[in-house]
Amino acid sequence: MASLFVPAKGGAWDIRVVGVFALCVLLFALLQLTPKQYRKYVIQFVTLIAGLYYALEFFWPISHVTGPTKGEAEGNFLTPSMEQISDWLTIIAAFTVGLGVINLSMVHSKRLTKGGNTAFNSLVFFLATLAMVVVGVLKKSHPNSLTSNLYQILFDGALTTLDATMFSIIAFYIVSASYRAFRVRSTEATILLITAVVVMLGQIAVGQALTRGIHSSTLQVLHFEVVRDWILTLANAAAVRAIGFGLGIGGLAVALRIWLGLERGSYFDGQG
Amino acid sequence: MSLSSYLDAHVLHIVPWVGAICTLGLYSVLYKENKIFRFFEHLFLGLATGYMIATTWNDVLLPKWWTPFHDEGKWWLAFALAAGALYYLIYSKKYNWMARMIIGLFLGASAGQQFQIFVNDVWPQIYKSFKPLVPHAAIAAASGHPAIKAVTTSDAINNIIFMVILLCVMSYFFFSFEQKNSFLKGTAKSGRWLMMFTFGAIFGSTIMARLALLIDRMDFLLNDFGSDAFGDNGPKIVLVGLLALTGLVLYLGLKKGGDDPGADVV
Amino acid sequence: MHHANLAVQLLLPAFSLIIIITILAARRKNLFIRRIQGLSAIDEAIGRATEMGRPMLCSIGLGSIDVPTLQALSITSYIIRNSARFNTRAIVPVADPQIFPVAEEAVREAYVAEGRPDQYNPEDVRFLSDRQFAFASAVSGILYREKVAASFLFGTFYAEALIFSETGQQVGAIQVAGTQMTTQIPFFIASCDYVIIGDEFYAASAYLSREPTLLGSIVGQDIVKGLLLALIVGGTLLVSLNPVVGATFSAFLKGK
Amino acid sequence: MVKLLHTLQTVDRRVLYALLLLSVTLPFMPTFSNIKVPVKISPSTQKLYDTIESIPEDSFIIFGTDWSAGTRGENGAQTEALMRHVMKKKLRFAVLCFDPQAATLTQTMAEKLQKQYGYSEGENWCNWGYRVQEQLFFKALANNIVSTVKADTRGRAIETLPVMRGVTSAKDVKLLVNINPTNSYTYYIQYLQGPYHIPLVFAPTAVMAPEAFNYLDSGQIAGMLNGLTGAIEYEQILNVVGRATKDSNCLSAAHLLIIFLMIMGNIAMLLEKRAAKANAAMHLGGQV
Repeated sequence: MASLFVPAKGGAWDIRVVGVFALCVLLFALLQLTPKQYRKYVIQFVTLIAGLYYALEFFWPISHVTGPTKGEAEGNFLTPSMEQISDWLTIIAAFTVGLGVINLSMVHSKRLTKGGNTAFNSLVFFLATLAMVVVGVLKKSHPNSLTSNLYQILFDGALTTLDATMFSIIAFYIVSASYRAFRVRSTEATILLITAVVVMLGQIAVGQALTRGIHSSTLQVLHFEVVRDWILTLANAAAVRAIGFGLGIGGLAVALRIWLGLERGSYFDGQG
Repeated sequence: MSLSSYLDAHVLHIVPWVGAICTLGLYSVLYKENKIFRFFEHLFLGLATGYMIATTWNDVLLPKWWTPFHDEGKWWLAFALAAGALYYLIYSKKYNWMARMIIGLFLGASAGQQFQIFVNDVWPQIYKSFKPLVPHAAIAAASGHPAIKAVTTSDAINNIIFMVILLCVMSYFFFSFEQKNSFLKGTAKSGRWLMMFTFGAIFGSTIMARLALLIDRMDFLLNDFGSDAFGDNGPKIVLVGLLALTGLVLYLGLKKGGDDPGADVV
Repeated sequence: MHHANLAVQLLLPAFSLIIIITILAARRKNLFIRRIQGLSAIDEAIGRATEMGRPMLCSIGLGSIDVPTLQALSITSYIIRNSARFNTRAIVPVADPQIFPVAEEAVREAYVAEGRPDQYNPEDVRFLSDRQFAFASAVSGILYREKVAASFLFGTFYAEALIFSETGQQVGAIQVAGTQMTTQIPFFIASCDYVIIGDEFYAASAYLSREPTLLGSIVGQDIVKGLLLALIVGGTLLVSLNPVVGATFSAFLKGK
Repeated sequence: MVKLLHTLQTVDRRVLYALLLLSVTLPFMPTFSNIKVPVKISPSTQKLYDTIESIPEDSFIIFGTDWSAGTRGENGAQTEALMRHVMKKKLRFAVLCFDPQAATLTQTMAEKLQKQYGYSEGENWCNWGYRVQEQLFFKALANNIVSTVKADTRGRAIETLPVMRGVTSAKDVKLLVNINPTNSYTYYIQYLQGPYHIPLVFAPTAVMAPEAFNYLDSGQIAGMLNGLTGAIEYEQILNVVGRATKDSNCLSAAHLLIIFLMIMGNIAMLLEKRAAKANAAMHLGGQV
């Protein structure tokens, strides 16, 4: 088996690659012969095997094994193949980028042909994409001052600035949201309001100055920054942890249902 | 002058200008959705798409696939291309189910990894929740167990509070039976209130991080861009410009009053 | 932890088995699930969009092929199946190229299941960007320009959560949100009409579809949660009453 | 009156945005930027200060920055504060980045500060620039700094730079500084701090700080700045007015604005409710 997978050059490489594709086409043709009502089980089988690999790798008792690339490592008989398998999955997943690009191109080329204002924006979209692809790829394959300058303008000048700006818009939204939502309409809203204000006062200089007057050592626990730390480390941690338990078990249940083909009433039912 | 030498000389001035224009362009959406915002939105989207394609090629496909496949002669990597091609069959009515096969492979893989995710996320939280509720002195290490820290009275009180919050919030998340029992009803309700306590705290503490981002943008506009574009007095010039712009927006906003249809329907 | 220790090897399969058994056992019985207010509001929101004749936005968040995103897709399929009956358009923005084909399939399947395959418009499942804030700006653009009447935000959200919900608020959309990212819940509470919290997110598909197998899964999850609670109470009593035995017990769970 | 109260409850969002913009830009004005409201120094910040203070003058340290424009608001202020202290203490440092943007951003910052502290590039500090693959890089660096780093960002061989005199391997590095918005600081712990017992000080964003407290407790991190607050505290210890102190005023102003708005909204709502009730009672009285 191992002797089969040796790198090849020139014509030998060509033949082998063509062979692989021919084999795949044959395989697909054979699979296509699967009667419609059984296709669902084929898909479920693939899902089961993929999940089983990761589950076994995790649960199987560990011993010291030697992997091809990792050297001495702790794991079981499946561990050495992990790196290679994750590389393969990464490669296969990378090909899906094309699907996203096709979808974007379809939407925007339709707008482009329609004309008008939307067409202009779609043109901007295409030009920006093209510029970034060309400069991004050239910067790696032909590193010189021109590509690196252009990259700096597109990446540092435009893209990361746009990122940071969109991110910072949240500051504006947080103000309007807190102004509108934090009203003492119900017990819940009141609790929300009070803790938010206390925590806010605890983290700014002016807020800390407000309670600096309290000197008595027993009452120092009332300093805003102390209260804030107490809320964030103790009360917050307990509630977040409790929510986390439910989420963890919920996630596990969904995973089990998908893995074992027990999901019903949605796409994952997998009618094939 | 060629483009190359022009850029060499000016790139450090072009970058802040581009940055400032992009910043103001996106901020224009704060007044209302408009043509300028739309332009920058599409520019953003285009650059991000281009970047996605370039990095997928540069960082994944080139080093992990094309180089070993084509340059190093590892011909069996052609199987990866064939497997990836299956995805594209979703557009075919006849072969659509084969795309589901490759999707199924990834669904299975992510489901199988969930055990490890569960253990990494949840498991440590279980034994870290074992907190002593009664004070005791420190216990020295012995065979079979490490040294155990002393528990003071205030530790014990904090631990009791921790436990009560944990149990109340957990009791809220039982779904399969009606919480008729008045004790259970009480714990579930207080669990909800305790969560609001947490959410208020998260909100309050996140505000700072978000404001820091805005302050940084202002710092960029005033100091980085201002000094570069207008020299030493740049920050002041930009500040005055920004304030004038803000005043204008404020004036327009007040003149219109609260009748903006989308705004703040309480 | 890269591999299971002894405690995990014993307890985790046991937990999984409980959930699997309750799923299999539930195929016949009629099971109860308590009311989850935010989820009951979904139909109201669909109704509003239908009445106004404007589209809905169903975001599945930023996640790739992972469990939370698949759960979000399953909630989304339910929403689309319900809206398909009223001929209401649903826009599904996608942020990850790998989840994109899955989302496309799931949405088409939802229309097919309701007998309306012709209503499926491939351009409404829209890949926008895998870059967090480029995606956020594009979703904002959709919310503004399509005058969305109902916005459903289920899935993995980070900081952009507030951008979506505030923009939705500005255009007057009725908004229902739920995420497993606890840190974003407060922002949804501040600007959405209904928010589901914590693992209400994972109970949602059972609640909405009332499929016996899913309801069975909820029972199993409750049992496991009960066991976990008992384990924590037991461990706490142990470290309180006998610190040495307690420390040994935590060390067993922790592994080496 | 009721109408005014109602208006107060439903102020146009753009007015709120404008007020916020005012509150974060006005403190940049020279008149306001000298106001200093003292903050309480947290133990983790104090520890960081003490650690740097304990390093002998003229020691060589690695100054790792791994942030980009996205988190500049927090990490930028931290970098500036820490760099000031390092320059004040006359330590020799090399900038090391695992983020491409960090290399240029840190370079600009160092160039700006160096005049104030009499530093010059090549003499007292240098920039090793952007590197990839922390594990491999650190492993190689620990054994031989010159052959691993080779050249600085200006392409000069580092063995020719005066700042690198007497520095050959990890043993010659006296301190590690890392300003990092992600959890890749653990590589510093795994490959340098742990094996060679070089003290590591760390500056994360506020979001990442809770996780890092574990390492602080266990002593693997010798001191930590918690987000922007940490940077503000640090400038106060150093007694300088830098970026963080200016930011502190902006933060205080914006926080106070938000709290004020929350209170106003609530008062208006309660008053309106009361007025509506009184109105209804009057109305009811008329009917009966």
